[in-house]
Amino acid sequence: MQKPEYDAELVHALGGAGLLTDQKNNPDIERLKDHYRQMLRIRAFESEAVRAIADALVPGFIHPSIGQEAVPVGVCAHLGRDDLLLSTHRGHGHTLAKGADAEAMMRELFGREGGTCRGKGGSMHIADFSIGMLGANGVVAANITIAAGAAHALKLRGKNNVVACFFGDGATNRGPFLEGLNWAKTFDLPVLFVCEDNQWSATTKTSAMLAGPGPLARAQSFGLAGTSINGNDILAVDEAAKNAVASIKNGGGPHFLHCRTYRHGGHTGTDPAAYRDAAEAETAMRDDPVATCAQLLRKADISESSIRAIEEEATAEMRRIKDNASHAPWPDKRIVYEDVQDLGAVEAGR
Amino acid sequence: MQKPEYDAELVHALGGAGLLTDQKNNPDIERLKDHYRQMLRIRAFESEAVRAIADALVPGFIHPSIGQEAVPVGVCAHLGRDDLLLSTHRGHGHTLAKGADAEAMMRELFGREGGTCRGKGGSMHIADFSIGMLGANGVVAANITIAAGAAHALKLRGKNNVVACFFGDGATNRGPFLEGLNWAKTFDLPVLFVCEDNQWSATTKTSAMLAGPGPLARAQSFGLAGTSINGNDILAVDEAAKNAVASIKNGGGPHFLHCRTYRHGGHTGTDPAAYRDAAEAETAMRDDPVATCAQLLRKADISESSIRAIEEEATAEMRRIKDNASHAPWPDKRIVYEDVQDLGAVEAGR
Amino acid sequence: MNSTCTMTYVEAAIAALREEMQRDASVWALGEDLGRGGVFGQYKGLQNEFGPARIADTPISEAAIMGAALGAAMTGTRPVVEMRFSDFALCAVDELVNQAAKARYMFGGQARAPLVVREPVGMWGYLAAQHSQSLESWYTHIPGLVVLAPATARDAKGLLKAAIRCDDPVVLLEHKNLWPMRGEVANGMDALTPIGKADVARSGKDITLVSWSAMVHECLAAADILASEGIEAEVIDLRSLWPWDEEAVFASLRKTGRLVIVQEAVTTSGFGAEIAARVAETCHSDLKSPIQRLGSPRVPIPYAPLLENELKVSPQMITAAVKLSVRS
Amino acid sequence: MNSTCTMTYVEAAIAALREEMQRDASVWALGEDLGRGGVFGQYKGLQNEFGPARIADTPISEAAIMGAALGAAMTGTRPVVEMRFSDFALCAVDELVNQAAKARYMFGGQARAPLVVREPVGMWGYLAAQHSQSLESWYTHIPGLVVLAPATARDAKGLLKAAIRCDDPVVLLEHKNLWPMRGEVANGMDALTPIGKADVARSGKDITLVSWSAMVHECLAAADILASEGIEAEVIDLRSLWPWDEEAVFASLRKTGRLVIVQEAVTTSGFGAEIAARVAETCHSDLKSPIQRLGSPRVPIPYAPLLENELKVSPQMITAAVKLSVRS
Ligand SMILES: Cc1ncc(C[n+]2csc(CCOP(=O)(O)OP(=O)(O)O)c2C)c(N)n1
Ligand SMILES: Cc1ncc(C[n+]2csc(CCOP(=O)(O)OP(=O)(O)O)c2C)c(N)n1
Ligand SMILES: [Mg+2]
Ligand SMILES: [Mg+2]
Repeated sequence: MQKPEYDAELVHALGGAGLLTDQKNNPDIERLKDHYRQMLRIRAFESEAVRAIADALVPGFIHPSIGQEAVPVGVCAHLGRDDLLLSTHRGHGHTLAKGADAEAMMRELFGREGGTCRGKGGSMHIADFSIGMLGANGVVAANITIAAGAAHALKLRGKNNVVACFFGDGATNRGPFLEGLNWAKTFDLPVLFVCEDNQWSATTKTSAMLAGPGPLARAQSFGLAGTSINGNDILAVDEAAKNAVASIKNGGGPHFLHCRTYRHGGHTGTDPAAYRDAAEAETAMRDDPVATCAQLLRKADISESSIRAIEEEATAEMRRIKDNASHAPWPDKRIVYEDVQDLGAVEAGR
Repeated sequence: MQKPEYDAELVHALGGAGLLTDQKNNPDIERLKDHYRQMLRIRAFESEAVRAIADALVPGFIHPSIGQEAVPVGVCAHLGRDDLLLSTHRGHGHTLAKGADAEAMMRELFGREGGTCRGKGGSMHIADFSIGMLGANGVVAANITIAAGAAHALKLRGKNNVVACFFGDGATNRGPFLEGLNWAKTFDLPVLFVCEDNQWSATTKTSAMLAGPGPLARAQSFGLAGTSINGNDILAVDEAAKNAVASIKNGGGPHFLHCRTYRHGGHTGTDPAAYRDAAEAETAMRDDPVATCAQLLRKADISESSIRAIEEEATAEMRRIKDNASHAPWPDKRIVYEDVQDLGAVEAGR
Repeated sequence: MNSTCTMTYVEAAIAALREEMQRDASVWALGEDLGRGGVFGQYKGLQNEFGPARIADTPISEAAIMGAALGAAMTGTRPVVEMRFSDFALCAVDELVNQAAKARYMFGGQARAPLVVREPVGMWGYLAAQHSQSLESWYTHIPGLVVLAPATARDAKGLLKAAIRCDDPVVLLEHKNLWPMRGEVANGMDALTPIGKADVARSGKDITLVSWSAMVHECLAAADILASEGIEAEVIDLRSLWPWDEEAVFASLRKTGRLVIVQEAVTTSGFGAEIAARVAETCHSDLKSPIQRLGSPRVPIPYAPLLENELKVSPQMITAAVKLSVRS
Repeated sequence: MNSTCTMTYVEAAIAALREEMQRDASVWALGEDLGRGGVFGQYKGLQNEFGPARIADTPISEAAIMGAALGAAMTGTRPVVEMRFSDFALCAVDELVNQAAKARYMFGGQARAPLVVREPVGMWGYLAAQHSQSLESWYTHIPGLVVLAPATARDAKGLLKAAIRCDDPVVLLEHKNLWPMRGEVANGMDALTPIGKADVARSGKDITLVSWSAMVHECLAAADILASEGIEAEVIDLRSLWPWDEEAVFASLRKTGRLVIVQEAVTTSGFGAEIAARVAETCHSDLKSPIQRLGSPRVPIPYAPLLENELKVSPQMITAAVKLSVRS
């Protein structure tokens, strides 16, 4: 089972009026700089988090998304505060791109007071409901039906918002993928399904376990419109997400974006990915979304120093945040009994 | 969402060398008579079972397959005793066509001694392992992954048999449908998936709940080869099953048959199906597999009396069986504690 | 507002959903075939009244039904999930147990999941092993879930209403044998049955029978027989299994000193075990004789009536257990 | 054949599977990432040795993993199913509980489902609510399932071997904290741990501590402390939860008259409740003081170490419970 090669025409399949090409030739510089900044913030956040593992600051697992930053940044550029987002175990990028407070996130990873989830969730359950980020998820594909339901509620409540639901290529082998997509289409719900295809399912190559032409074909067989794009090309993602969100908001029903990308590191922050073919990794990492974006900035005549400034700012921000978070107090242990349920919760104590 | 109309060409898509047309013009009479006999046996069995409800002989639910008989008969004509079969709640037809003892089945429906499952299963769990019929199932779509596993074992054990797995159109909305088909294709297993599309999911029209082009497109998106046929045409089923089983046995991997048919009665034996559009039902029932087969026999110059003789024989057989079963003894109630498990079973008594 | 009327358990359930849907536009129901009234008629007429968006037919997709309900519950609606048979809820356990039950906690209190999962439970109609189970003890074991099991028409209404208004996920177990049972039901929009409070269905001084759901009626039948023999059994209908009314049980035991727990579910690791354990821990010195539990043996549910019957607790088994207790 | 050697729990588990696969060609294992050795290294080297058909990597399809295992078990093979984390088994409950557990019974004895479901359980590595659960009591409630929970390297090997040879579906709970623990392990192809037999991990006359899985070691630690204070605790490692060795517990109780049950799982409706209930029913007059259960409060498992720690039973909590019992 081979993945189909990237078909540039698909990028335009959604009826985008040549905007991508326009952007490539004549990009909106401020927008591009912003994308670059957001991607670097994600990369810097995760780089600090990975370093923090060695400092024994991260009690649990983290799943870095380094190499995949263009997808959340390009998609979230089209989401407003009242649009919703559901994520996976690999969720820092989505959470940051949706606008969450990075220090609260780092505190959550460190299990400290002031974490987004009071230290109860950690990386795999990071969430910020105040900005519509309804949670990472420790169970592969479980967020898909939940996202459909969130969109169901939006429709029932007469809202004109969308729900973005991110998941991996491996997730398309789980039943809830079928059930959630069929649900969204049957009830004509405003969901943007974003498959981040990084070619890997933990330590197994997804192509060895996924039969048929791939995630997009599956989505299409459930009646969803969709596109397959180079997920490492921030302009391609920006463009495709723009069209998809517009289509959804115009009542076009759920939409599917298949974003081809690559996970630069291992499955978790401590996995050296030694099982991976070195040549595969090397080739794939040449198409780095951050480097590609920097190239676009250069092409648009942005100076090396301006580009470096953006990088340095992101790095400094996240270094400061890591430092702050590492000095944050531990949560009061009595909160362990809070947030269980209203009824029968107190009695649960011992 | 409309169902695509019947595309006669699809019947040949599997590469059958015009056999169907051959059969239509010049059918193997004995084979056709046999099909007719088997279809009528199923219809007579279920008609007696439905009548037995009124006689208070059937304690639980039965789900008749009247109107759908051509599918099991046409498929099972290509299965040997060592080929396996997994069925659904609507499983009498499959069980009879695979060769089970009709009286043991009726006894099972009546909860009597000598039932296929000792009276412990009833209609929804009817099974006869001695002929490779590995069970009906009370949970929609649950048999799909089990069938994939049975085929997995065949492959591991180096057998050249196939597993036939029957399920309804509604079942294609459940996650195990995706997981089971992807599994079968990924591991290249000998499974013939047969979707009996009777247009209904219990009392809901499936088309209202199933997004996209339909079951076959879904199967194809998981990489399976497949065909959509008129499931009320015994020759079409016979032909398609023949080709499918041959392809599987030649190492072609799992195959999908989408059989368009119609459930003549209600969802259960006591459901009058009053919710159904009368015109829809009338039109659909005009394409009755039994009547169509009788027409073919007539065309082949079989006499009315010969045709009637087959009917009468089937009816008489099942009447006798119902009568026998209704006089069969009840099971010894002590068997309730048997067949639980080897360890810890005795202790379960009270 | 203290008026009552007589209706069946199923009518009471319909009335409860209707009233809550009238009262709160964010309440809606979803499940297979609801437009036809549901398998047991427990949604009869409601789709006509509220339309197909609020009484929503769904695909045969239990995982999506439960997952979508959670998503919709976290974002401003109050879904009532119909599982058709409690057994099919086993197709959606990740969604209920890993997701809905834990959402509020995992996200540090940011989420609320006010959904109700309706599960018709129990042996009924001879439907065998996959259509007859009672798995309430599972849900009581899961932090974050509220678990309710009405035994009467009054509580079918009062607990469904309370469940819908609850801000946390509730599993509501409705016994299939009870749908046609009539009873007095309180009128009034706010006639809720309080969650966590047991009902003393019959008072007595000699022994305490603790039960819930359909088995309450077997206990009452047994109590009638026992009364004719001079033994006054107190019958406690727990109604809520989580939170459950320990105090009501303990108080009764202080009076009677004897306890028989009666459930339809498999005895081993059933909820009766939790009750027995709490009583053993807490009321050891009040006990005049050993606690007894009655329930199903650890056997899947067979089809044939006479086999299924073997698994059921009968009033005779209850009276026998009571006499054993009273005599020892 | 009575020789032993020292190895870790994970090495013992690998050895067990290797031996059974050598012995019986119908044994195979399936699960995600097994070719890399499994999340905890419990399949290390086996794919090289037996090939990818018998140590099979699978799609992320828990329902299919379990369902396929059942199909393959009913047709002449003995699958060993890896669930990665016990929590993910909740994606395959229909397949295990409605299908595998009931197949033999529903089909009137025609089917056998000799499969082993391996579920790494418990709090480990601070993985929060969806990667840390212990749901053994659920499985003990389901007719047709055998439930095992080895606490030592010896039983990690002996019970996995016994599970593979068992003709019925077995849920084998391996505690993540135990993988590196060393112990004496019996050599020999047929050195099985008998299913249904408890182990007296330490004998004592003053009180009985009943436990299983990782908590056995907390009980042993508590017993050490207690011994230094003159209290001799008997520690019973159940090993099998279904069938479980009632006789071993009852016999100990007849000697000590006092019982503390220790589990990692949520106390409410945990398996400890079943033990407590059976003891209360059967050994009422042997009890010199009330039974006590120690376990997790009914709270989802939080991420931060200091919060997670709040849920865990410590040797100090055990000694406190013992002293309360001995003094009353
Ligand atoms: C239901 C379930 N099965 C298995 C796992 C273990 N697991 C965590 S991430 C992962 C790989 C997921 O692959 P993919 O969906 O492609 O996402 P990616 O990690 O590549 O972002 C697996 C198998 C899980 N969390 N949930
Ligand atoms: C998981 C599950 N959900 C719901 C049901 C209830 N149910 C039994 S049959 C049926 C309809 C199935 O439709 P289809 O798959 O098309 O099969 P058909 O009945 O038409 O043969 C439903 C919803 C069930 N048995 N299992
Ligand atoms: Mg991936
Ligand atoms: Mg159908």
